[in-house]
Amino acid sequence: MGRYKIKAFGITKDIVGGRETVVEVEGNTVSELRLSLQGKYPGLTTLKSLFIAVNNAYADEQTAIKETDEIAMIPPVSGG
Amino acid sequence: MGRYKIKAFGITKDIVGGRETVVEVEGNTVSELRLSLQGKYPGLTTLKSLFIAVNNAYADEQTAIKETDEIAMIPPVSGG
Amino acid sequence: MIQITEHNINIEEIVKAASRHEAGAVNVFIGTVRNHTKGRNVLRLEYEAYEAMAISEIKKIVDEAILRWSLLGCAISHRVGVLTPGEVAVVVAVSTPHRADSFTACQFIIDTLKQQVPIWKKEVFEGGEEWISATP
Amino acid sequence: MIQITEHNINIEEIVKAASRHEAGAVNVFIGTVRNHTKGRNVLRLEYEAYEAMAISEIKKIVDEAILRWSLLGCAISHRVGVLTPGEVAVVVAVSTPHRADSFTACQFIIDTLKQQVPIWKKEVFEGGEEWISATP
Repeated sequence: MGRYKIKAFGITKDIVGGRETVVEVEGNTVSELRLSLQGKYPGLTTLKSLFIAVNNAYADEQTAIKETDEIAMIPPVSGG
Repeated sequence: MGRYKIKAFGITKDIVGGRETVVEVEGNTVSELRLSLQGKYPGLTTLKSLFIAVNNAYADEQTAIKETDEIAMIPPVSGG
Repeated sequence: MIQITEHNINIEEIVKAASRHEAGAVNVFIGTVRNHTKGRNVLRLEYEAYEAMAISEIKKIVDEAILRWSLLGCAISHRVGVLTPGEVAVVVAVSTPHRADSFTACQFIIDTLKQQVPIWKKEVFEGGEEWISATP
Repeated sequence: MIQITEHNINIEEIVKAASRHEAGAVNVFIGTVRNHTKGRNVLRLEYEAYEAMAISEIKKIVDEAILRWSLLGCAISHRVGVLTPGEVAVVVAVSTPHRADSFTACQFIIDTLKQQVPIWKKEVFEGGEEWISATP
């Protein structure tokens, strides 16, 4: 159980209404974080994909997170 | 039978000793012109290839030439 | 040289940064803002990057390209902020000893950048706006 | 725009000449003078062109590229005269709506240019000189 500050970019910024949001998570994995985010912001489930980055790198579902990590939502990228 | 002025580029300029040469040709085809050139300048036979251009386009061996045509020797190209 | 910038990209500067005297070939890809997509008139694009991660992801792509091809130099610049049609959004330049590798490596980098690097664009067209590729 | 020139090639100018507002992609190939080839130290290259025919042959290549890919713009500049290592010998820039075509078309043009266009280079290296590709 923890309180995580999550950065938002692109369409996720519009969905959460700002550059950052805070969620309470039951557990300490990316997978559990994702469930909390989707519970709080159902709009996130409409995206083509949603990756989570931990400390500036793509994380997989089993990655453990700490409250001090830099965590970000990565909706489908469209650079170039 | 005719007298043809031929432009020379790249290594052919060194072989004929100038930017232009004049050859007498028995006949009026590129093929016969080539024989005359190679007779006068045996060094031309050592090239990897030697195309003849007539009026700014590659000509084939059967192409008929006139003394008023712009004719050039095209040794292997190496632009770029 | 890897750069995320709010300013106009100077193509000549990126090419210079990628060039090497031992290299005979430089390939450059320039992505520009089109004035229409899917039949819509594009007014502007708004680019946003997760900058620290974007630079780190681009570095990974470049490292892979160095391993796979004989990359001698590489420079990449990506714009963020508001861009209008005709403006340069991204420049990728690579130099290699021989030219075929320069094409292959440059195409690999831009293709992979578009798939992996956390940069987003919102298209603002006549009558609406859309985060590109975000929803099915 | 097709150009044979004795002056430095301005890459930005060639890119501009090839760019179109309907195009999203520009690919640019830049051939530069290497400081060594086959283990020899290159002092300079001397380029010579049969200019009228070179321009006409480049036009044929561009026309074929326009037919085969969705080429929107194309600009080509080739240097002649004396060039030293690091200098730009040739620039080919093409613009297309989508990026894969820009790579394919640009590579086709430079590959075909090197095979067909009457331009020659003499390499002057430490201890000698050679017309490149002239003899077996």
